[in-house]
Amino acid sequence: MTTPKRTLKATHITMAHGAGGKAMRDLIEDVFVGSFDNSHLNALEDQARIDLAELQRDGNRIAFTTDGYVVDPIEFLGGNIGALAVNGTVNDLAVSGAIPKYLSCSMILEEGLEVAQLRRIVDSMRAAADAAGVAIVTGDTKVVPKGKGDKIFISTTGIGVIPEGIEISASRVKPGDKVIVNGWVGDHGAAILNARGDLALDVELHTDCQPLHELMQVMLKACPDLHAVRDASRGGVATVVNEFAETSGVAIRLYENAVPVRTEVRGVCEILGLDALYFANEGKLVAVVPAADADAVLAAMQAHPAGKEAAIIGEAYEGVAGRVVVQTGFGGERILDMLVGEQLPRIC
Amino acid sequence: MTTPKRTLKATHITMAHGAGGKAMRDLIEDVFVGSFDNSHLNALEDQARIDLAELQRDGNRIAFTTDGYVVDPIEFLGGNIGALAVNGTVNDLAVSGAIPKYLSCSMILEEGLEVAQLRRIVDSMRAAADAAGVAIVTGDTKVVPKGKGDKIFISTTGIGVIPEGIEISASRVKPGDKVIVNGWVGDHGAAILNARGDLALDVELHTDCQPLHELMQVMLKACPDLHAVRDASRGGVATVVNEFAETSGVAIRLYENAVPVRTEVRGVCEILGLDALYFANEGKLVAVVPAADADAVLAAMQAHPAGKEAAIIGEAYEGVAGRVVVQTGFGGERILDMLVGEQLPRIC
Amino acid sequence: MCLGIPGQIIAIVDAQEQAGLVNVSGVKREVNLACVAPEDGDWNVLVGRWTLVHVGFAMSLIDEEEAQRTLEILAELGELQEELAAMTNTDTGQVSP
Amino acid sequence: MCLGIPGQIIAIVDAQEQAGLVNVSGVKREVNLACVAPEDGDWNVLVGRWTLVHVGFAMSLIDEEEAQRTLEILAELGELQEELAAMTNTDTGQVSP
Amino acid sequence: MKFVDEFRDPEMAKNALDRIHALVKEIPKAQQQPLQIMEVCGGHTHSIFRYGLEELLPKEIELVHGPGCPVCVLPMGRVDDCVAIAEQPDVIFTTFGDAMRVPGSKKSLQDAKAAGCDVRMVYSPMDALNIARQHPDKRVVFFGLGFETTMPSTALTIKQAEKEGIENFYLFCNHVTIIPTIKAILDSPDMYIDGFLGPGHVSMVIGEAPYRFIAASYQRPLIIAGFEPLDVLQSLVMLLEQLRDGKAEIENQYKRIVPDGGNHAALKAVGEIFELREFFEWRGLGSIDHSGVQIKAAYARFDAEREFALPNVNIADPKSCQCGEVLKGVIKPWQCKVFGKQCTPETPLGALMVSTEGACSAYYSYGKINHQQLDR
Amino acid sequence: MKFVDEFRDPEMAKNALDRIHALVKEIPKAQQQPLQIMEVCGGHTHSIFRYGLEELLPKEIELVHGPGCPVCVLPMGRVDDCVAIAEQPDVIFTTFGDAMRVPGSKKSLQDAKAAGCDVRMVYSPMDALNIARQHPDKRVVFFGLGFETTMPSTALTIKQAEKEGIENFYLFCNHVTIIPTIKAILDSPDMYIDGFLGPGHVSMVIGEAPYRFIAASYQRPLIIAGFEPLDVLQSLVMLLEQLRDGKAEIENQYKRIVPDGGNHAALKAVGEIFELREFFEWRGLGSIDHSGVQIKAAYARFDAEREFALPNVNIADPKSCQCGEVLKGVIKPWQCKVFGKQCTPETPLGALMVSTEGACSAYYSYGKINHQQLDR
Ligand code: SF4
Ligand code: SF4
Ligand SMILES: [Mg+2]
Ligand SMILES: [Mg+2]
Ligand SMILES: [Mg+2]
Ligand SMILES: [Mg+2]
Ligand SMILES: [Mg+2]
Ligand SMILES: [Mg+2]
Ligand SMILES: [Mg+2]
Ligand SMILES: [Mg+2]
Ligand SMILES: [Mg+2]
Ligand SMILES: [Mg+2]
Repeated sequence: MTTPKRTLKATHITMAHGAGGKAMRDLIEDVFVGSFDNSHLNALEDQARIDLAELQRDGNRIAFTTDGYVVDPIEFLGGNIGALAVNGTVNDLAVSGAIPKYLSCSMILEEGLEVAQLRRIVDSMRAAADAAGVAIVTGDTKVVPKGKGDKIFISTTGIGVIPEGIEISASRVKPGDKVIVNGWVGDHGAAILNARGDLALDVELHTDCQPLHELMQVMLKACPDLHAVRDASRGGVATVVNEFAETSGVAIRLYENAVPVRTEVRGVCEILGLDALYFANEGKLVAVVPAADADAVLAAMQAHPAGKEAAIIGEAYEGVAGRVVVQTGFGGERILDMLVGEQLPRIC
Repeated sequence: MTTPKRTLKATHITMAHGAGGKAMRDLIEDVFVGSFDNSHLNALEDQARIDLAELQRDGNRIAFTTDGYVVDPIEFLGGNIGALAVNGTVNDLAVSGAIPKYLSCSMILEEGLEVAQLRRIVDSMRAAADAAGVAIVTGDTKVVPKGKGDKIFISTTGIGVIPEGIEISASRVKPGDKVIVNGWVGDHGAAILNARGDLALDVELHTDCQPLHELMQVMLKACPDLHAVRDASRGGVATVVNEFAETSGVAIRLYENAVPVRTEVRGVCEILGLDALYFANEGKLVAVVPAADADAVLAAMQAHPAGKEAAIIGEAYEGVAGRVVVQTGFGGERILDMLVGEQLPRIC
Repeated sequence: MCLGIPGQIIAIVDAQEQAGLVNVSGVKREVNLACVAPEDGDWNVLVGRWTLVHVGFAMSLIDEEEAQRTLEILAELGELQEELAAMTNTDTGQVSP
Repeated sequence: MCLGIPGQIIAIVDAQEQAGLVNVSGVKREVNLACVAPEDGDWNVLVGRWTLVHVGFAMSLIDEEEAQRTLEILAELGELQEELAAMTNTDTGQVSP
Repeated sequence: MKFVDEFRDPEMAKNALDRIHALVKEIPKAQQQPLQIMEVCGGHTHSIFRYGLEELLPKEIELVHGPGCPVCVLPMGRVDDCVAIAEQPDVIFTTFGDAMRVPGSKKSLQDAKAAGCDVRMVYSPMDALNIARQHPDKRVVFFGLGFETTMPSTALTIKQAEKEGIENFYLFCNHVTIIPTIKAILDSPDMYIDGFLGPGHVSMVIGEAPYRFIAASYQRPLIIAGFEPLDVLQSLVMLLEQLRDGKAEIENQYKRIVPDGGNHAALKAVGEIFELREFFEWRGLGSIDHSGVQIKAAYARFDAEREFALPNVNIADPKSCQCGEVLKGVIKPWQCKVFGKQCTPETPLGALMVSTEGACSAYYSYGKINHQQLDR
Repeated sequence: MKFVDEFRDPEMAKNALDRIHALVKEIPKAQQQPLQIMEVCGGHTHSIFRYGLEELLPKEIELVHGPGCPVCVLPMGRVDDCVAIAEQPDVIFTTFGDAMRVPGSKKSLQDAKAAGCDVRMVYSPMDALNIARQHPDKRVVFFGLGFETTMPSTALTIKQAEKEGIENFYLFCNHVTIIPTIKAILDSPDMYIDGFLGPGHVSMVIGEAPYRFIAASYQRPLIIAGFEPLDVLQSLVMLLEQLRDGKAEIENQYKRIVPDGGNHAALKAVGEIFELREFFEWRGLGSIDHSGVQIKAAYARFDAEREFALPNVNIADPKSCQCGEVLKGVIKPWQCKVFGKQCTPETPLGALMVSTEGACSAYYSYGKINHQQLDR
């Protein structure tokens, strides 16, 4: 480029920052390109261009996934919406066995957003991208009028490469398979409830937001034939397990006492009458593995920082197709259905 | 899948439709999967999986692009936000010379959105995708509380394949090159201003929303060495031409009288004191071609329905790098800068 | 100051409220007609008339004859100038820019 | 009905407003102490006490001795049951499910 | 968690269960037909299903799920009133999360929120009052709901509003009282209950005395019971022992929380703010005399029923809905004609399918799996 | 477009330009130093740059861009008042788009909007009144801005509000009058203007008479000029002919729009609602006597200045800013110390850099390219 790099002087986002003109260029070049900084993005073309030959070195299929991030508040203990947006999409790639490669990022900013806060979020995205070994190579920014958005929404889309021979699918769960989770369940959901402040709770709870691509590779090494893996984000572990049971046409039993839940998360659940199995996680996956490999996979996971507290929490069995039950400490069972409506705090 | 396809009975979107549970499954399976309907999406995995070998048949590079769509109102004469979201991303792929292949779609819905309206929008997306020969293979849906969004925001991300040998770039404009636009300028911007209703104007103006991938292939046939092409969406023709001049370090002159502007669009501009060169378009591209090929490209464009009113509207020249001027009918010149702030209707 | 644009009055929307509809290049907008109110109260005489529109008000009825006269003067200016230029060129060889 | 959960009073936030802070499993929340107000007005005696919290109100101070007693009864129940079971088994060979 | 985990101990539970299995054998009547034991309180219903207790109990015990879920017994017309209030443009309507999804005749509060009403979930009525403080330009209405357990908190919140002179806070009072309801059940000709598990948290407020008529006049035993699984099991043991011994007494299993005399401060606050209504409409049960409370005249300015013109129409429940019979224990949830068909947690016809304390919802979600012959 | 396209004809423009080039040769004074011709009205400034006319004019003509842009002359303190009104929680502040970006001492209206104030752009004051009708619970304030052209529309809107009995509509009146301003320029010791292009649309309201003192007392010619390029060029021809002939008359080039007597109905409405202020503060020009109007006592209830407690502080322009000198024509925009450096359309220090009618913005965006030695 022939002109010097632009700088953004504004302290708050205005409609002009989405209008296509100079203010928008300042925003894009200073904040986004300035932080993400890679040759694809720096070219400021309407599209990144990626060599197919390069992708083919890692596998024979692309994994392609997208997620929108609308969390409120946008900053909280242990992370912010930017870190979520990168790790979330990295994880949706990773759980297919793919090696995450490239991300795109579509930002919808609300007029009035503080630029300093935006910079913090963008810097977190960069840091998360670096940690996951991905580059944010193309993007878009829109500004909506005050009151027509909620500070910032981010949609990230990811491309990864799936190595040949890996076939992870929600449809491959077999009776006898073991269900493994890589650690504490529900931290993120409880941390957000707390951070939101409506319920005036006060607890030192961090989001569990973390990338899972390395952990996945470790698991694949222990068992190349992982049957099903999904990150337990919105809807929590209960939802993923239900999806598995339904898609594979099996029944799944969770052992309530085996599910790792932090004391503080239990506290939040008891106070509000909620169930941590439905809480969102941002760094947790649920894997279904052949029973014979379960211990090896578990050991491999526990040896990795992202899986230290991993636990076998259940098993698939031949039963009513799609049914998930929880075995309580007393040997009783209850159905763990998919969430109906939202989880609402209750008093009775 | 072992269970029957779900149906969405709700008439309006509630928070439950974004909560990860049954209501969300109903929404996704009935509305999105029901309409987009392709094997990648139907698998309901967290990521689509695309064979690299298949992509390689069409070229040696992937084009990868994303855009967010936040238009208000979401339905207007000639289209809706769904058609924009597909065509916009198809066009961002197409202008690189790529053959558009796959789209992802991240929806952010506002609580209270009418389901019937959502279905219309989704059906438009499907129709636009079919017309452009792309499949929407992965997606995500979030719901934000009433008043924290604006009915619907859509972020689409596209993957296309660029045939070997094509090198279209904003940096390749050379003095002497001709600037071509494929038709009426400013229709979309004026149509939206009108549809919004704040200004109480009433004019029969349709968006120009259309896919440009075929037109691009026609143009490439007439001139495989197109220098620069960009769709003139937000910020309009003025912005694209400024980007070209700046990135290539040349000056560009537009001939004011040569720019095709509909009478009604002129009317809107005159009433509100606005400039159609800054109005958004959703089916217009600006191409910079070697002078020797300009007539051939123009003729090829005019022979295609998406380029019937194409016109040569300017030329690049050796001048102050990055400067764009408009030659008025009297031979006078004025600078056509990038937009500062938003275009605001003015009375003086 | 004061952006104003000619438009044609195409309908009286509400005589009571002095509201009319103008058409500017195919764009319709309701305007207030109070400043161009006909003396005899017969609003219909305005339909078809051209007016200068400013901030949603019809501010002046356009005098079509005067418009024509102005254009004629401009045309004459051209003729006059051509004659003068011919003379000047003969005199000094100077060309106007 | 009426979700209630034991928490420990860890501070008096504002005696005037009868506001205290309870800790439930590491989660702190301000609660109203009016229903467990000490008779002599010395709020500090509440600090350290366990209370049943319902909709942000401390509704009852937990009687730790009674809690202990209940657990003892439950334990005895176990012993008693084992004895009985032993007898029953001997008698009829029936096993409890 | 102290005072929680001890009462969820599986080993002890096994002992208690063994004891229960042994005890029923000693009750001759139970050998003819199952004992009908009503847990009055929805909290017990929830615990029973949450911990899978029902399927561990002997077949000689049939649990009857009582009317003690304030959300479940809310008549449709009252939800319509809530919606009508919430639809006022200057109103912030605050409610416990439980009530959000209860169907009115046209809309639930959740639907009203989606349609643009400012409906907010709160954890405490004090949080609602705080919203009133923060929005002096709005009328903030709190949807007061619940039995005696919740009444004191609402009463104390009104007293606080009075003390601070807050003028934009209103209570839409739907508090109900438990005693007349138990009496109505005991007087009902179409059912027979052998004994009761009494509501632990209501009792912590009202104490033991109000239940005495059950033993004295109706010769039925009642055990004031806590909500942890061991509490429930121990209470059953106590109840079975009475039945075995032919006794009918009021006993307190939940002594750690429930003082014999109840909570004086709480009752005082309730008495200051509320007075009995002549009658109150219950979903499925019809009108029950003196079963609800209203705000006293001295606090009328906080009364949403006076502030707002309410439709207050008596809306009949949908014909197909058998909530009343379930609430009275006449039929089991799964015997309702629409259970699991038209009526599911996703599309509840009755409130019993909404609250996780509702018997229908509990059966649908947690139910003894073998009971459910439903294809879902 | 009828009445537009004819007056943009390039061929005719070429003729008019040739005539202008010929005429200046006939004016001896112009051979010594350029003629100083002021277009009073920002609309002319805009046309001149929009159509690239300036660079087509002979060097013997120097255009001086006058103070006739109501946005440009708005003092900072007035913008602060706007923001103070907009910041009231129950206010919807309505304005023409032009005023959105004018800097106040802390915030522009656009900044206030971004910070959450309900600031809305309207095309017409009648649209603002309509918003008041739709939001009876809000106070809707219209930011009245402009010279005599715009005054009648505001006056008629107030009359309409009165007629309908609308009680939540207010005018923040910042209308200014052109004649005292021209007089102030003529009286200014540091400048000399040879002739004026008069404001066409102001004249359509006030007519020809008010300008007569310019010819009579100051011996300067003034041509009431239209805004299309041919209007401007023809007006210049008329002006140059007067200067060549040593005349000083008021002429009307814009007869199709401007009746000699102005618009009676418009003036009547203005007279009914407004009265002259003793003085009004102009950005860069200081206070000018009788140069603004205010709402008459009979309509005081529509007056935002009475309804709202306004800071109304006299804020000095930034020291580095030379807007006043540019407005008076003492310096050219590009001679301002901060032009194109600290002061750009993206970061305007003065209002002249905001409005596309502002001379600085016009030069920056459309300026004779050769004038600009700026590195941007
Ligand atoms: S299934 Fe539905 S309608 Fe039937 S009793 Fe239960 S809640 Fe009422
Ligand atoms: S450059 Fe800026 S500060 Fe200087 S006169 Fe122009 S507007 Fe005023
Ligand atoms: Mg996804
Ligand atoms: Mg995800
Ligand atoms: Mg996922
Ligand atoms: Mg973009
Ligand atoms: Mg917001
Ligand atoms: Mg893009
Ligand atoms: Mg685009
Ligand atoms: Mg583009
Ligand atoms: Mg998703
Ligand atoms: Mg909205």
